[in-house]
Amino acid sequence: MEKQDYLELYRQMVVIRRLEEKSAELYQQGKIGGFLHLYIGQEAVSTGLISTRRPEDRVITAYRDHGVAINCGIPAREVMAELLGKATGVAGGRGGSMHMADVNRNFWGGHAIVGAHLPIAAGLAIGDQYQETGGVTICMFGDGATNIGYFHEAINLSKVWHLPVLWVCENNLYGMGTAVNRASAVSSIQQKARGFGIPHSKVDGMDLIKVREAAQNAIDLVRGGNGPYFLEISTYRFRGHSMGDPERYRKPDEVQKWQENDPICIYGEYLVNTSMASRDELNEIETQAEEEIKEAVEFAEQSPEPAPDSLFDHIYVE
Amino acid sequence: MEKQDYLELYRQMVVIRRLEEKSAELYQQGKIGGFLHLYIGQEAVSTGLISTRRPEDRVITAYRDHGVAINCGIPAREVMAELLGKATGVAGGRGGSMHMADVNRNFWGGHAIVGAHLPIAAGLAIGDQYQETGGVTICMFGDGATNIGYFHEAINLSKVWHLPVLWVCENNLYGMGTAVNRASAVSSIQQKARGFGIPHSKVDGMDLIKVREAAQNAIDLVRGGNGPYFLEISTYRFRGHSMGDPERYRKPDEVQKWQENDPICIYGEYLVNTSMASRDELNEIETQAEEEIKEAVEFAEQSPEPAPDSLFDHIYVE
Amino acid sequence: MAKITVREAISQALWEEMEADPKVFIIGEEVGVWGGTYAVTKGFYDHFGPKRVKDTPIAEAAIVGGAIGAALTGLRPVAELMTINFAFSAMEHIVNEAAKLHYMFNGQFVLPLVIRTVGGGGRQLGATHSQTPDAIFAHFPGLKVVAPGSAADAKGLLKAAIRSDDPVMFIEHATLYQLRGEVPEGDYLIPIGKSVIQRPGKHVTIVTYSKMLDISQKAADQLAADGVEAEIVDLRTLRPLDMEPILESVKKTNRVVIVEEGWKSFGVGAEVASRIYEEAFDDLDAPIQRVAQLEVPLPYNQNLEQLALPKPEWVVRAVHEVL
Amino acid sequence: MAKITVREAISQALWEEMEADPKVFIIGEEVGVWGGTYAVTKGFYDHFGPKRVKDTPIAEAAIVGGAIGAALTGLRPVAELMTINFAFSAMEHIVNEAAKLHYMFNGQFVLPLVIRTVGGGGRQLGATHSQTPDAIFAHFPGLKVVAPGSAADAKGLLKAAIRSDDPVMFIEHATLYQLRGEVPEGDYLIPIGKSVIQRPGKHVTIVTYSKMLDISQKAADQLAADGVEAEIVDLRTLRPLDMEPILESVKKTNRVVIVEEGWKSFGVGAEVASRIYEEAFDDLDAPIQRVAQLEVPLPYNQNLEQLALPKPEWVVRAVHEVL
Ligand SMILES: Cc1ncc(C[n+]2csc(CCOP(=O)(O)OP(=O)(O)O)c2C)c(N)n1
Ligand SMILES: Cc1ncc(C[n+]2csc(CCOP(=O)(O)OP(=O)(O)O)c2C)c(N)n1
Ligand SMILES: [Mg+2]
Ligand SMILES: [Mg+2]
Repeated sequence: MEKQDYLELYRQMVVIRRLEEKSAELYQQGKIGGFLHLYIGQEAVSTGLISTRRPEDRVITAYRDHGVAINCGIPAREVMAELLGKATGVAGGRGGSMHMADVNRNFWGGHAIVGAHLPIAAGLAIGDQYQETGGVTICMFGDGATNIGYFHEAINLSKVWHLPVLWVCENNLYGMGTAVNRASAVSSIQQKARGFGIPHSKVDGMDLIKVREAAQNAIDLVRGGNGPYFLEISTYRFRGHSMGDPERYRKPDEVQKWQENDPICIYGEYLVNTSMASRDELNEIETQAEEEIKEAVEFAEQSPEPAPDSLFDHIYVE
Repeated sequence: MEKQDYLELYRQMVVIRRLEEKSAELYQQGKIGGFLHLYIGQEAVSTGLISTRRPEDRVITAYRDHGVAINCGIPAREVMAELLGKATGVAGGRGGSMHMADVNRNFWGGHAIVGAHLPIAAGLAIGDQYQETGGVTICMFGDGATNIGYFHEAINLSKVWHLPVLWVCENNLYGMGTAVNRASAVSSIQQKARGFGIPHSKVDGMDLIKVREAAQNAIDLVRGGNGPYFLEISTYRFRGHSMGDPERYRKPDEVQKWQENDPICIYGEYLVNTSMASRDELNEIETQAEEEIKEAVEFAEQSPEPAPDSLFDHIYVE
Repeated sequence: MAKITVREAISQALWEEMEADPKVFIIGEEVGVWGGTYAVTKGFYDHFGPKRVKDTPIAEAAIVGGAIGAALTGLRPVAELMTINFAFSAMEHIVNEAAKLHYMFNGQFVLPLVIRTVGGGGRQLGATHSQTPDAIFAHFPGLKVVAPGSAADAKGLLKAAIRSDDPVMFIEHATLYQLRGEVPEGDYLIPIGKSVIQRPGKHVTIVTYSKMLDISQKAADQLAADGVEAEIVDLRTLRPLDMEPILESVKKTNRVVIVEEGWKSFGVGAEVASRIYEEAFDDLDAPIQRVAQLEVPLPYNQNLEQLALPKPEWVVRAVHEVL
Repeated sequence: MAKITVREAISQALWEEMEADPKVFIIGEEVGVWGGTYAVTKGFYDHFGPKRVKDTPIAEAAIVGGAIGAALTGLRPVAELMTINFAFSAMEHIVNEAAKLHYMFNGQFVLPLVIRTVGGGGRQLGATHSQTPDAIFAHFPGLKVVAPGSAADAKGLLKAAIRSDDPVMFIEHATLYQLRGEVPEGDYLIPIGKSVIQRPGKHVTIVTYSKMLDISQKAADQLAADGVEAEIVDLRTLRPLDMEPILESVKKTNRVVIVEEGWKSFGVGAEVASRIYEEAFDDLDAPIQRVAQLEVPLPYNQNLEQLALPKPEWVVRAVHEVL
């Protein structure tokens, strides 16, 4: 990667952060409805991970998907417009926060039923294997999702059929209010891969550089024809599970401790320490990001609602 | 165990074998309908396993359940009557081959949807834990069943909640026509337990003595409050998956090789070699078993059909 | 009588039954430490402890399957599926296990089991999270399906469900939790399988249940202003379906509108209408009108979503259609 | 024209489509080496090889979910669920994913996917394995549900389903596989969503589909001996439901009997009846009769099971009821 690539990743993280902060505000104002799951604190995970993908690699994730959408190259304005349910949104305002996708950018959603997208991810990889595209499917999911049967069926199939999938568990220590050890037989999620004989590793998700390195290794292995790989990335969400989380399940101390470990700061420090960027350059990026989000909100707010008579579009192709 | 206990286990195995052979005949004659899955070849598994249970221990299994029913103490006549769909059958003729159960003998079925009884087994164990009965739930299932999501959810829950369940996988190398390695990420099924951090072992299921020993160790551990245990028992079914299996998936050679390893012969040899029994005693048991099955068939054939107006009984309690 | 919300009524029923019977326990996602996703079980964990308020992994089949097994041992589990959209992930255990074990094993297996869950659209949750597929569960003999529309019914029916020895699917509605109504204190039970007239009238019969009871009441208020007196029958239980109050009402009004929130096709209204025609054909002066959700997966956008959901005006229009 | 069985017709359709389009492949349990549980795909594995005839683990959610994913990449999977009773284990992926992804993602996701499965009772398989729950799948917009009753329809509809860009649930019937009928060779397609008159008549309209078409034909033969000419309309597709031939027939006969194998309550007949009443109330001279399975989980015992299943005599009786 060149210098500007490193800066680009910083930019993505900051854009996500500003986007999420703004979304929270708009949600409070009633401009965003439904469920809203923020990615704040986890930015280094998808930013590092997706920075290693090639255009032919597919990405699919759960409902905590705004950051992933940005990393996949969807303009913030289209994400914001989707959050506001506008016709210009990436899913035309029909999907909302939990269901973003952009097929042209090889981003396959945004799925709101926990774990249900894992078999679909296996299927995307079946498609690549069948058509010999050389693409890898990157499938992201939470720690909580590893307890549902869909996880098991998908991982097993991927191994039996030697599918080109990179399974990525974002272990943020909780599934809603349930701590990993209260829901999962093993607290080290990567251990689950052993039951399938799948190679695995774990990496610190607050450090983008480490995430990138681990992801690159993993994706290279998968692309090399070695079948699926399981990568656990430990991280933490700084906010509640979704808006309106009573947060009775974790102590403010714990949250604060993690917040001191901010992935954007860590990466910023890294850039400065390695002389990849100056403070000024970073500030400049932050200002631009702020500008971008402001613009995105304007765009979204001025965008039209979907036409009432579009209600019946796309139920069927034929 | 005393000598007569050892002989009793021999008797059970022979009764199962004769029952199954007779069932196959009656099926050909059209007297048994539906699906019929024979246990021939696997007798040492459930006979050895269930010989270690106490009355308070629950047993639950899949559709290949006639042998398990016998081992749980259900008279052959009630099993046979169920196969013939008679009112005197253990499920009143409503369950048939795949759905035998006898609550009074702590045998909870007989379940025909692959893997679906595993969460129910976990639930039985929840009941024992909640009510502190000291009972252990013995849950049996096939190798093929370990690929469905229900398996994963149940095993995970059992570990998280420290449930008193003994998970027993009867690995007979095939799920219908699919060899283990074509369906399962790992061919050694016990390896799956590692993904859950559950203690596990594997034992030769053609040798009743070995099964008993392994099962006793396992059940003692579970009863001792150590949470769930995973026991893989390797075995082989000598017949097709069910009646009418084209058997295109395995070679006659392979089947023959296994048949030479007949669990009843092996156990008979053991009894004779250890002077636990004479050939005459074994012959006597075999003659009695034949008699018992003959009687069972007579009983079943002479038993009444369920009354037509019983059709609507037991849809609801109230 | 105290005026409390549907949420409080459900909470009260649960609390009282748990106090009264140590065999009753709760099992589901976020029912404990979190206090229930919809705050129905707030305070339960602290009071009853982790043994009786069991937080589960995200594993719907294990929740329902586990509850079935526990019920077989004589306990009385109240399993919670966070929303009815996740019931698809436990479908096998709901319709092929819970609904069948009692019958298939000749009465040996008894399942005193309640599956509490919550459905409904209108909160911009998108297609996967906004369904009201109650009808599909009501298709299966062996299962009882209850869906209350008022605070009093919620309490009385839930208590009855918990005391029932049959498996009961108890479907709440997310946008009803805040609705208030008078609810008798203490031991108040309503029998499962009884429809009831919630509002007397003589010009038209509106058959409905759950959230649509509220919508129908609003429609009836509008109609009353025009001099049309609508009689509202609340099904309360979808299986077994009690036709008696409906048929009596139809005898009087000769006109029927059925209002449900789910999709019309293969929905609740189809069954109710068919039975009315079968049993009271000659009483009908006009074809029955079904008011239901338009046949689309509900979109996130609020305007679009609202276009698809039944509202009082639709009911009023349907009533005018049959008058 | 060749007289072949329904099994052969389905097999032929699959074979031809696979020959014609390399994007078509089969995925399911025992479809390959075994040759298909019901021998529908016998010979396919040897001819097309393991890449295009994929034996899966026992993992219904992965079968349907995997097929969805593959379809999203532009392939045209034909997923097989060994029986419809196992479709409950893939419920989430059928009704909450396949049915919704196209709509929810604003048309971006296209799912040219067929889910072949087989239902029906009458083979002493017991309560968990004998169901005909077709109606519950037809409840979901976004899914197409097809259930042919003859060999020709089986071929023509399956070919149409495979070429359709929408997700199609294709429901076969286990006791129909041996039924013979004339089937056009080669490229023979029948459009999805078209009901058809299978037997002309003028005294009564029998609306039915799948296995019950055969039962209804037998009833019509008996009725013909008594001078009653029954017109039989075969739905063929449950969603979208084509009412036109039914309404035209009713205009002529003024009497309707609906015959389905599944349970009556919340079943297919309820929807069809409701629509007839709504659209042709004045054409009806008698209340519509629904013939359906008695409301019990089907027992193993043959006598009991047969007591619960619709038979020609029930249809004849119902026809006399409406005459
Ligand atoms: C099948 C299913 N069950 C329950 C839910 C409700 N739910 C939404 S998110 C969530 C927690 C998921 O936790 P995790 O997988 O760790 O992801 P995170 O939210 O931490 O990113 C739950 C229980 C759901 N959407 N789908
Ligand atoms: C959910 C589900 N899918 C498919 C089937 C059909 N089926 C019945 S038995 C069986 C094979 C099971 O294999 P295994 O678990 O190894 O048990 P075995 O028959 O070898 O004893 C299959 C696929 C079923 N009953 N349930
Ligand atoms: Mg998490
Ligand atoms: Mg096996």
